[in-house]
Amino acid sequence: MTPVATPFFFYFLSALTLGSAFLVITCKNAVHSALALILGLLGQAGLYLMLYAPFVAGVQIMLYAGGIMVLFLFVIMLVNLDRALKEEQFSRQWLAGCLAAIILGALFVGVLMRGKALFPASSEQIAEASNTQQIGELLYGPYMFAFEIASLLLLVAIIGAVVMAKKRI
Amino acid sequence: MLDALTSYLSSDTTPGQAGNVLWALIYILIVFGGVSVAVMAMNWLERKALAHFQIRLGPMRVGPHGLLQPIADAIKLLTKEDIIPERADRLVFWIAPLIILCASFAVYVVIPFGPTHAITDLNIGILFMLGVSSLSVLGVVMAGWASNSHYPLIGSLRSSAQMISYEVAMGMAVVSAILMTSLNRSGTGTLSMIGIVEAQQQQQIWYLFKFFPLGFLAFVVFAIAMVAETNRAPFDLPEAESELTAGFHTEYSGLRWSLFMLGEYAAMIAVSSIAVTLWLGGWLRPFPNALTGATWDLVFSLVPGFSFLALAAVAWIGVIRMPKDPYFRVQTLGLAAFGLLLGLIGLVLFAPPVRERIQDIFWFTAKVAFFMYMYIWYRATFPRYRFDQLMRVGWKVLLPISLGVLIGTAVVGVVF
Amino acid sequence: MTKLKTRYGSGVREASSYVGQNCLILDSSITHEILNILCQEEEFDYCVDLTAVHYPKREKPFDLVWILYSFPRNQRLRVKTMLGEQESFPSSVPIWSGTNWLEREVYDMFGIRFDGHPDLRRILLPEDWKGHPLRKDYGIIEQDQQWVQAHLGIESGQ
Amino acid sequence: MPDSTPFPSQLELSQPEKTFLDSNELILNMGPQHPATHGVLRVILKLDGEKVLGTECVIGYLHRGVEKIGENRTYAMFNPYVDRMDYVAAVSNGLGYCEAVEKLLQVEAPRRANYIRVILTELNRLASHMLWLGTHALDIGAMTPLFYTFRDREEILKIFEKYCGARLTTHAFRIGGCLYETYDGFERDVKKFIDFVPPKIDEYEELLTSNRIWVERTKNVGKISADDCKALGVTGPVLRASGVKWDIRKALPYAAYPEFAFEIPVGANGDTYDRYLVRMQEMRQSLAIIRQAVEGIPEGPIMAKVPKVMKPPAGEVYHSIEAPKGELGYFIVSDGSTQPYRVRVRPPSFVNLQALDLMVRGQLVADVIAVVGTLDIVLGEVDR
Repeated sequence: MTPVATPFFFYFLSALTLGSAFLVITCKNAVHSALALILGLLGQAGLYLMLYAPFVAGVQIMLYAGGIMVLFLFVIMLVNLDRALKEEQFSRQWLAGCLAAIILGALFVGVLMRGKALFPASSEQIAEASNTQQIGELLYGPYMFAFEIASLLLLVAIIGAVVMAKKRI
Repeated sequence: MLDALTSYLSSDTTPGQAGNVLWALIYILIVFGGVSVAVMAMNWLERKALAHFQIRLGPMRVGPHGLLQPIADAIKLLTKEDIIPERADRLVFWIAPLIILCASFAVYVVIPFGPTHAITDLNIGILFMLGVSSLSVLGVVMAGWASNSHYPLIGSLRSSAQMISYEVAMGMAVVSAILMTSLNRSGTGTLSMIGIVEAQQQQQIWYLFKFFPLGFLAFVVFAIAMVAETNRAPFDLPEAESELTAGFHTEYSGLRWSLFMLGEYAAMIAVSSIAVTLWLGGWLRPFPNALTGATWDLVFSLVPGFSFLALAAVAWIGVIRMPKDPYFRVQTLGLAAFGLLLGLIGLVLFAPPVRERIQDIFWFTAKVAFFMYMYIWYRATFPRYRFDQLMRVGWKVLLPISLGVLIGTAVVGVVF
Repeated sequence: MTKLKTRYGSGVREASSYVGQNCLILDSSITHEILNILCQEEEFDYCVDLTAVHYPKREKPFDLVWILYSFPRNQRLRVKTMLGEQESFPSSVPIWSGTNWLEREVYDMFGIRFDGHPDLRRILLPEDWKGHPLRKDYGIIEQDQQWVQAHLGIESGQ
Repeated sequence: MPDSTPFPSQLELSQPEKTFLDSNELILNMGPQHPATHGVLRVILKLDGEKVLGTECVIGYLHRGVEKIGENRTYAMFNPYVDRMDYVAAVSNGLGYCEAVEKLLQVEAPRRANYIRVILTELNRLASHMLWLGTHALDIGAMTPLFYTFRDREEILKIFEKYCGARLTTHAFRIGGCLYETYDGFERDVKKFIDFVPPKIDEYEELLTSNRIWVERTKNVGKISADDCKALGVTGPVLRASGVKWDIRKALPYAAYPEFAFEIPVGANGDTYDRYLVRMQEMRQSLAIIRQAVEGIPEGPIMAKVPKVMKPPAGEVYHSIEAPKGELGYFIVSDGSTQPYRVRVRPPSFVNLQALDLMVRGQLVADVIAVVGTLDIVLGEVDR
């Protein structure tokens, strides 16, 4: 597949992601925040596509935008929003927040300055068509242990959630 | 310019893969236009078929046998007052139908109507389809919430719970079909929609019959889950008319409501296309493995033309049976013209160059049409499930079956 | 019936039978007790109906009428008692839970109050309606004009 | 989203302020404009998720003061009004009223009149049950039976129309007998009909009785025990489905019913499925009664000697019949004048509707629909 108008799409998707991320924290209505978050996640999926990682993009859409965010919305809608609206949006933690933002920003700047040297030289071009297969081979090959640990963790979380929910019935 | 147009025709890839923007646009227009027409036809067909199931006639007034009814409906919906409830969340209320519409139309980007008749062929095709169609849940949830009313809220909660639950079983069934592709001679599997059909061609078997009964079971699970996924009877709880008036779109009217309907029918066609692609051999004609040879190819390539001629004949029988009263003259003429149109299409389909390129689309459409008819049939026959029963079917019946099929497919695939 | 008469003496005013239907006219003070006995001991386990009749000229203007039925005996019995204008009557919901709405209807239509009723509100007419339509002094075309004006926004419902 | 209009009620609908996460109780207002409440019934549901914590019926939207009208009309003039209560079983209503007044007048309808009455009333029971089946199935989501039952009910209405000129509110009977002699071919029409219907009933049963979804939707839904039925005064098919073999046609017979052999179908569990089966059986039993009646219809007068101006002697009478919905009773007090002093209608729908709360507590919203349908209420009769 030949890429079309790459710089345009890159800046467009980045702006979309950043803009919606900003909306997430500024929207007064929690549902609007969640919707902005979905937009952000979709923008991210587009960025993954541009990185020649279609599988990750697909999973991003399916799991984050289609699955997890629906649950988010679910919870937000069941919660009484009227009170949330009355609450002060920016609480007194803004100092700590600023601090965290500065540290994170410093980290980013540092990474940018040191440049490519920080990353392993993995940028051998992966053939687009076999992308999915390679992810599969990596997950079930060298990273098998991490993969299994993650799935076990999720299983525990599921069981925990069921137990907690059952108590209330 | 003209060269660019015609040179593509002789190539054998999809416009998306060829990077041919112009043809991609043309394909998008054709596909989306075709889907819209199909939705209208489906609308008419559903009303007619359902009516005949129920010893009624259905629409008879607008055009001969109500053929123009969908157009009349469309005009009515477009000119209807568009009401937004006063305390609704206007922005979300406005976006929700668009999301559903976009989600169900975006899926068509990867649906292969033939080896080259797709807008594009993504190598994550099936993943893309599942992902994008799962986005329509968002629209449902938003519509229910934004209406600021109890019935839509309950409807949307039901709907999203239902869609998420059935997506799991559906995904498992799809994965078991994808596993089958990896067992072809080349040794690697594929997620591409075209690749899946080609794998079936190579293995010379529809996945419906592969590893019998595993493929069949997976297909059945998918066929049930897809009805639930599109909120159709007997899983139409979100829109359960007798309980929740109209579920999540209770407060919608006019254009916005019609967008929901358009989205729903488009989604029905889309999931049926997935089922056809994965299990029924996509665009492949019946018996490509057994009945081979030039003669059989010719015979099967003539079927589209003949079936259109048969439709034309039915229309002409209708013309003959019309009352001779002058009051019915316009209707009779209309039906005659319609029959003539069908006949002409049939004749065009006999022309060799058209025949070659069109027959894939025909077989694909015919298989999808079978599913569409099943949808109507379900609706006429079954009572509605209750919510807890629906969840039970989803989680306790379909999910275990599909998991078992998945494991079984893997085991059988490795062993044999 | 004779058994009841001996037990309660003058409280049982009259035990009669008209066109084959048994009727028991009781003093209002003992009616509730006898209803209880009828249900518990005499197996009148089904209260078919409870209604009232208004006789404005009488000293005690209301007749309360219970129609009882006994499944084991296959027998119907009517129990009547008289009630004054302002008098209330103990609710029979504890005896037959089905009299709940019937008592509400009697309250709605006649204005007779039932003590101990779990939810004594109007049932057929709106809650803020004035007047009790089945009383004889309530005319056939009479209605609560104020209510009509307030809720329907029209001058008159006539 | 709490409801803004406070209304006093047993459900304590005016909720206390909810905390941030504790908003799991939902008040849902079902009706009076709702496709599944069969008219203008309004049910306020208190829900926990989809589970029903309590219900409250708000009725009276169709209140026309039938009892008050009765006090201001002569006995004969009030007769057409009763048809407007249970308008899907108008013939039964008329039968009950006519028989009650006949008792008050101490006259008896002639035998032939009683046979005609039985035939029409049973036809009406069939029509009522068919209408019930169609709408009940539609509520549960099966659309198709509705059209089938309406097709077959049409045949009954045609017979009514031929007999008395009206299809729905027939006013078929008069005090003292019937006004109209049967039309030519009445017996042929009725016989044709009772041969025509059994395969149709089989057709309904084929669609529903063993349909898995139907069974799952109705089995163990809206259960009510026989004792609860008796205490609440619930009668008709609902009572019989709980296992009580009680039918006024057998227990306290009226009209010509003692002369016919028929069964009282009973259920065992008192759930929606049993009520469905009981009604289906009742339809077949009604056909058996009609067959016996139309085959043995005697010759003779159809009207007893009734004075033109009816002045029943002072007294009171309660008479009830087995209407399709349950016990339909008339309590009439006469003061010797031409108008009844008091007419009380004992409406089966009204009393049966009381059981709704008991039957749906702890079940799901969808079950409320099923139970409202299975109670077979007609709002014209509930509100009168």
